[in-house]
Amino acid sequence: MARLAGRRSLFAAPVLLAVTFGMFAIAAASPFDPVRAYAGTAALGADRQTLDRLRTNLGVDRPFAERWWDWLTSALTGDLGQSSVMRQPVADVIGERLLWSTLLCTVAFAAAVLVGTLLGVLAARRQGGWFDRTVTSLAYTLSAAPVFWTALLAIWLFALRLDLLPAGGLTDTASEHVTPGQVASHLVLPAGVLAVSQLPWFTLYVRQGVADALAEDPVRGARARGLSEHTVLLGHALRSGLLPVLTLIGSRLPELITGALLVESVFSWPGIAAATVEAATAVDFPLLAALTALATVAVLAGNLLADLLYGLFDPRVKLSEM
Amino acid sequence: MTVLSVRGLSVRFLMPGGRRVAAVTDAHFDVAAGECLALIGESGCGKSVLVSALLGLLPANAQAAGEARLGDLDLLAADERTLARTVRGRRIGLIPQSPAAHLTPVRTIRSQLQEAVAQLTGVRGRAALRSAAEEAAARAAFPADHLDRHPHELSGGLAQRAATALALVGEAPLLLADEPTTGLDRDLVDHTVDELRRHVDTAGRALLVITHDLAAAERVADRVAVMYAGRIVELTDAEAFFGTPGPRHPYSRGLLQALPDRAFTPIPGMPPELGDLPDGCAFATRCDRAADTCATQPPMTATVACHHPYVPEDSHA
Amino acid sequence: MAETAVGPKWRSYGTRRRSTRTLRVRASVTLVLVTVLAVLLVPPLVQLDQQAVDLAAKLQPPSWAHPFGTDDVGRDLLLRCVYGLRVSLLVGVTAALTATVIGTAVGAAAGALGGWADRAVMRLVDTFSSVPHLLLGIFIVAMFRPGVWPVVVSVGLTHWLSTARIVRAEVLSLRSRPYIDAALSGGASRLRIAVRHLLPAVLPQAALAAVLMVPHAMWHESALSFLGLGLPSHLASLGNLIQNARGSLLAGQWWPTLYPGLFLIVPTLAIAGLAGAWRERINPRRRSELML
Amino acid sequence: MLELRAVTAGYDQRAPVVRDFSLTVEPGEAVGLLGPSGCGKSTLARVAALLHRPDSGTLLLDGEPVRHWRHRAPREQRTAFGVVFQQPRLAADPRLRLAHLIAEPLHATGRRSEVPDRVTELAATVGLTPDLLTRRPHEVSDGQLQRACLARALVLRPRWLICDEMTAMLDASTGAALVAAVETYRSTTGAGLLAVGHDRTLLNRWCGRTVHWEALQPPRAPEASQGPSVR
Amino acid sequence: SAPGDGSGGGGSADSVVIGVASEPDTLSPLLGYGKDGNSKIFDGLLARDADLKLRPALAKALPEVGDDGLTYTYTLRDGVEFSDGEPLTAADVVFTYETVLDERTNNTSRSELDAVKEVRADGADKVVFTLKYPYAPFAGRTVLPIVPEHVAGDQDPNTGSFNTEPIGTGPYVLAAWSKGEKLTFKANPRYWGGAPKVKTVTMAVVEDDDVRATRLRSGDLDGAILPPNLAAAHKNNSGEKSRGVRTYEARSYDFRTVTLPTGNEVTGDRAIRRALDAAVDREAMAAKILDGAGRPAYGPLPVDDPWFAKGIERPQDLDRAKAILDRAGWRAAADGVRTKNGLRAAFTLFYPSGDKVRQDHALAYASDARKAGIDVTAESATWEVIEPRMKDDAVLAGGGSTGDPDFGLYTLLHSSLAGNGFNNMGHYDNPAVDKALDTGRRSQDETTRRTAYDTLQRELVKDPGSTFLTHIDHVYVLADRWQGLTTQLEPHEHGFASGPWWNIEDWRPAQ
Ligand SMILES: Nc1ncnc2c1ncn2[C@@H]1O[C@H](COP(=O)(O)OP(=O)(O)OP(=O)(O)O)[C@@H](O)[C@H]1O
Ligand SMILES: Nc1ncnc2c1ncn2[C@@H]1O[C@H](COP(=O)(O)OP(=O)(O)OP(=O)(O)O)[C@@H](O)[C@H]1O
Ligand SMILES: [Mg+2]
Ligand SMILES: [Mg+2]
Repeated sequence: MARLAGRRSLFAAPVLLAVTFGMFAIAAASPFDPVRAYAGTAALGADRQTLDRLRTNLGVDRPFAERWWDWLTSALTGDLGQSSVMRQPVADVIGERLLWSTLLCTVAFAAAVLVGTLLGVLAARRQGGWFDRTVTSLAYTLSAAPVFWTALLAIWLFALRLDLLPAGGLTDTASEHVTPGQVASHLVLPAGVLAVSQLPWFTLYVRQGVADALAEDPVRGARARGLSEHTVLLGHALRSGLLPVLTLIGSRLPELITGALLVESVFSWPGIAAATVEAATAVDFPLLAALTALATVAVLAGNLLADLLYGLFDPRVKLSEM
Repeated sequence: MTVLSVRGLSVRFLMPGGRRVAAVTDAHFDVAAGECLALIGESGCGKSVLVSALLGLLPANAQAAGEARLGDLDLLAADERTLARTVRGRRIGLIPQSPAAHLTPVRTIRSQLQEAVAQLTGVRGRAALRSAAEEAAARAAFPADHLDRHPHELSGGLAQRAATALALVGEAPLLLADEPTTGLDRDLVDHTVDELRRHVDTAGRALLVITHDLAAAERVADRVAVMYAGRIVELTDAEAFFGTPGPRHPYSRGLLQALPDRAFTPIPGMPPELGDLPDGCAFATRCDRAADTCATQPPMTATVACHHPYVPEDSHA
Repeated sequence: MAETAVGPKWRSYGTRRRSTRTLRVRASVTLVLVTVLAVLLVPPLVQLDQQAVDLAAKLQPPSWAHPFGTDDVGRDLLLRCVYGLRVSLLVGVTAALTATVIGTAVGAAAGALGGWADRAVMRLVDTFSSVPHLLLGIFIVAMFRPGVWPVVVSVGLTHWLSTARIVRAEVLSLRSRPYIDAALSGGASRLRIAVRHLLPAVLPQAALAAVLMVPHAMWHESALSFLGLGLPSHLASLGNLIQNARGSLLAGQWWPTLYPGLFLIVPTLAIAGLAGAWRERINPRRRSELML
Repeated sequence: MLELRAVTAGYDQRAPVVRDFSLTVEPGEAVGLLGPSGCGKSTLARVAALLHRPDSGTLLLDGEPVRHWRHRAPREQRTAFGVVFQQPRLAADPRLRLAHLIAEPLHATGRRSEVPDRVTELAATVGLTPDLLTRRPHEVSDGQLQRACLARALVLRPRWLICDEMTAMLDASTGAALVAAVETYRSTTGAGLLAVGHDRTLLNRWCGRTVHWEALQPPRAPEASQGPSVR
Repeated sequence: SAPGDGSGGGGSADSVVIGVASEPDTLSPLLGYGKDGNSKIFDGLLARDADLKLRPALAKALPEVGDDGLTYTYTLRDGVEFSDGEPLTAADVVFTYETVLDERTNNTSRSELDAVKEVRADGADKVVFTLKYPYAPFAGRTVLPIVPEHVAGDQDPNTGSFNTEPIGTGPYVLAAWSKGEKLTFKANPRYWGGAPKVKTVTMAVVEDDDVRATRLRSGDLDGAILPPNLAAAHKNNSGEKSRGVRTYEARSYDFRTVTLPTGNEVTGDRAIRRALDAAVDREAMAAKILDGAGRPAYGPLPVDDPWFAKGIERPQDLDRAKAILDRAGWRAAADGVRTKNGLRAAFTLFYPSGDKVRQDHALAYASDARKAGIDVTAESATWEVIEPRMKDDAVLAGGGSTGDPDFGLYTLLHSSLAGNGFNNMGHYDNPAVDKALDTGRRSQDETTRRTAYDTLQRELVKDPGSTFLTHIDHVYVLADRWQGLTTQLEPHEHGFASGPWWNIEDWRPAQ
């Protein structure tokens, strides 16, 4: 286990290099214009000289490989560079926002995994029953629902109709201090929406895994032993059908980040994901590189976790072979 | 006192295209408290299906008919809830055939044992569970140092012992053992069989054991039931069956003759297709005593269902 | 053989489920057929301009003239839904199939080969999945002119990763089963083991991924379109229609949202229904329980 | 000739299951291997069939040392062995009908044309009725499945047969029938047989030579004891 | 906590929460923040009142103009302090302007100060601007916010912390900025104009229109800018929160137009241009696309503008359009699209993707054009795609600047700026218009300028280089807790500095 983790960490370095380099390359090849992005709406009234001057000042006409190398060398010394869209050092951008994104994603993901699993198990219990059919239809529907839609509906329902939860922001808009209580109540909707957007995958995979396992001999054995339905479902069927779910834990992370991208902007959540799209379309290399590096680390860690969990939950998968 | 009383139990499997497989047909037998009934018969004759039917574990394309009384409960009519909550494990224990396939592959034997102990007995607390599980393992001669293994890391015999241990946990009044001795060497077979016998003897429990190991059957059984093509064709005392005068049904005789320590010759012919059984005696095509009367179904007399059973005098013929 | 004179009373286990299942499968098949027919036949048969703006007929509720009502520049919603479904299905189904085929192939290959090849492939997968899909999508699409194929490519090329991982995990667990030993001993090559023994076992997982991917790809398309990178935002695609209708919903007009939403969800459910039925068919136990 | 020389094998380098084991099977010879449960017989059988790489020791196949195992073993070597596994439930792909299960090795080795004949012939040999051939593993009894597995092992006409507790789950008559089938096969083809089991009577009756596990392997150190704790 | 109580929704008059669509990139005027005034944290030398008239702010009075309009002299107000307590001096003003003009400063609107040759302090309280050429509307540029040299002077203006921690002389100070969520402003007790009555102003960043509308309805926000249809819906529904809200429709210079590039054979043809101008139904667009919150645009200047040339209003006239085309030799072909010498009257109209209003304008335009026999294909794209094609393909553009006609019109129409960045996108080239623009820019005389811009507008009707479609009203919804709120005539950019809160420091609670 430790060996696998160690080997993976070694692998992380080349992957990070490849990903950031790739990011620089793709961004450079994309038609996005960093100068236009920097100038924002003002660019639409700007004349050629101004744009040219900005181009020189921002140093965006240098070859991307060179800029990547510069970024890399200074990043290794701890200087992540200056974000041009945010007009701030990248380290500050990340420092200010990372916590909130992490909070949002963690809560949402945990909720998605737990609730998704629970629903999946309950649905699998009586395949074809009304509960199963409701849950699966709902799951497919939700998987078809764009995140911004669910977000809007959630605001409409919980903030407007029921007046239960605040509609956005990290704290009450008029409040000046960040208190845990406020953050908690403001977290419910965005995290809920993000969770709901991830839920269908977990629910449906768990349902499928559990339903298949329920038909197999081991469950028959467990039933024959007189174990309670509860234990049979959770301790045997779910445990046997857990592999895809564990995989999802690792491989849904990118989707989660993509979802966070949208949720954060809809709910004015001051997180880092919303900055990602901006960084991308603005070809803000330093910020983009730092964000992708972050995402890469998250994804690598997630996948490593998933792989480790395989070994833990399915002894037939040999960690030494991965 | 009868623990289990089976009357007219039949099981059919519905197959695509309207075909039916008559896995068990019209089985009648009782198992009394403190008694061990051995069920033997050719492979594929319906023994395991019979056991599954008793536990309500048949697949969805099966149909069952008849009656199987466990005390005042009709096992065939009982709903899944009753079976799951009060019958399985608690009133009827099962040692399944192919035990390795019936263990949850992703969990260690210890955790499965402890779980069973926790659910079926009053034992609570980590340490108590642990020792109870180890004790249960020991009863089935499952080595303690293998408790932390997963099913796929066990040899066939070890898996068999694990399954036996699991089935003994619930101290159920009726134990159904489907081939409890496969994969075990002679010493272990004896150990297991003795353990089962002790289990029966202690509290007036009953045992229905299915086995191909006739030596083991001889050692443990009070009575023997022989099944052929889904029907019980002979039901008699073990002593009479294994000793003198010996079995009366021609099939039973053939079976005994096939033992390696006897003639070691198989009964000629193919086993019948359960989807397409003849109207009369299913064994007739393979029977050297068959006659025209065999085209009708022989009724079950006191111990045997055959138109031309061996009578005791014949036994030395 | 003769049943006993007094016919025994059979207690059956799962027949009721079977009949409702038939009903569901039929409904799914019908819906999928209707969808396909509508998508193929309506545009050539109904020679109406789905782009025709009629400001005077803005946001009219459903009526005989416009069964689904009109949108906020007075275009007929029924017509636009059908056109939208056409585009979205093309995008959704092709992208989902691309993603699933790549994912399954890569995952099965990695898992079946194991060792060095597996590690290399999985690190590649890690690398790919490190970049948020939307970003990768944005860049891929941005390199081409707006249109259907860039979207398909971008969605297809970014969404095979989780399928690959799921399939590989399953394969890793399957490949030490005794029946693989038996196949080896029967002379099967790696490829044959992968294709004949491992792949069938992971197909349900792959199918589920594919079904989930269809609507996901459809909305991914609209997210890209929204950023100006997918289809032109006035072109009818279900994603665009729903996207455009948001404001109207808050202003109290439900029809521009409801109908495209139904057009998105109903085919998805139908496809899911078919996939579910197929899954039951390839699962040996379910199959015999349902007497298929 | 199939020769195991000082084979050490297991699942953990530190605690091998089979240690320093040597055994020779001549072509046409039937060797019974008798040993207590859990001692490592099945492991050894898998080593002999090239399905499990031993930690040390050599396996000589017709005098040639075997270098590769599992996937890497050349197909001719792998298919020289017909293996009947101890647990038929686990050794059968749950998705294949029995007919296909039996024919699978023919398909895998590209001998498709022989399929119908071989399957019918073998089904009769092992006593499988035609309707069973259309069923999938979970629709037949364990014994019926084991018969199909024997048919599968025979289908490529292997030079070596390895039967791991083949008759353990068969009734006496069926067991005797299968043993007879194997013996017929052996006598017509001159194949060698390694039959693993713990039924002394059966092995003595079946095999020309019966060897005891303890006799072939030095006694174990106490801490590595694999036997039951209760004897 | 329920959103109703903690937030501004409860209705105390000394705090307000406003939802805006975007967040400023920077709060440093050196990079362009608040360049048109109303920046709240800062003041310029001058400011604009409700009618957009210039009035003194940090300067004591309007500037003295000398040397034929080449020097502007401002005298600073006494006793003005920055919010950190330091006094304002002429050096701060000079520093501000010099930094903005510095080539190395990444200020995008530097060209607006193109006319400035030199800025110098004349004593502690006088600042003198010397211009390169007479520039009549120059005073309007000096609403540029002034930053303190003692704070910003030591920093790199592009990256320094002043960008996020600004200090100014304005009525408010920045209390907190949670990026992506909100900015909180507190009343500046040192404000030279007297401490504002509204003590806390929160600008909540809510990108999405629909979300903003919902949050406004839920009482989370006191005010917000909304698209007209959502504002209308809000008005109908506002009863549910049992509190008064008012809707403000601010007239604006914000026009939507279709550029008709000279380089394109079809759109370059004056007959086509005039036919299109006659064929479009501006009334319908204003009524339906803008839900009434806007008016037809007959030229770049809105009808409400004092500089608007009276009498150029013209209704849709399809017959005239057809007649013009017929006369010019564009003949209707079988598919209904006219051709001339084998050239189809067809062109592509780009609109920036994601902009619903422009999309609808583009579709309606295409639809109207089609009726006159001109085939316009609407296509969406990002600005990156549009930019290189602006000289050949039509673009649904928008724009409009307040203050002086020169600000918006010169860059929009002058032929010398054709294709220069986003200036004069369609390469419009009309000597009469150029001449009018130059006159308007140079002359100090009010009547001369008025005549020049009048001529220009009529010239644009004769040779429409682009089809002006609508001027958009900016619609705001705001809780009704203050009295006497007004809106200015607004420029193209809006939301943060414009809106009923343009003079929030002057708000007084309603009784
Ligand atoms: N699901 C099923 N569908 C159809 N037929 C089945 C099914 N399960 C079992 N059968 C058939 O029912 C018959 C009885 O099977 P069962 O497993 O009871 O045999 P058995 O007596 O236990 O044999 P063995 O000694 O080999 O275990 C067999 O012929 C088998 O083919
Ligand atoms: N995959 C595995 N991983 C780890 N240990 C294993 C594995 N398979 C078997 N073992 C262990 O190796 C030992 C020998 O197993 P093997 O199956 O060879 O025994 P066997 O002689 O065939 O016994 P039996 O007669 O009970 O089948 C046992 O202790 C078993 O627990
Ligand atoms: Mg059986
Ligand atoms: Mg074994």
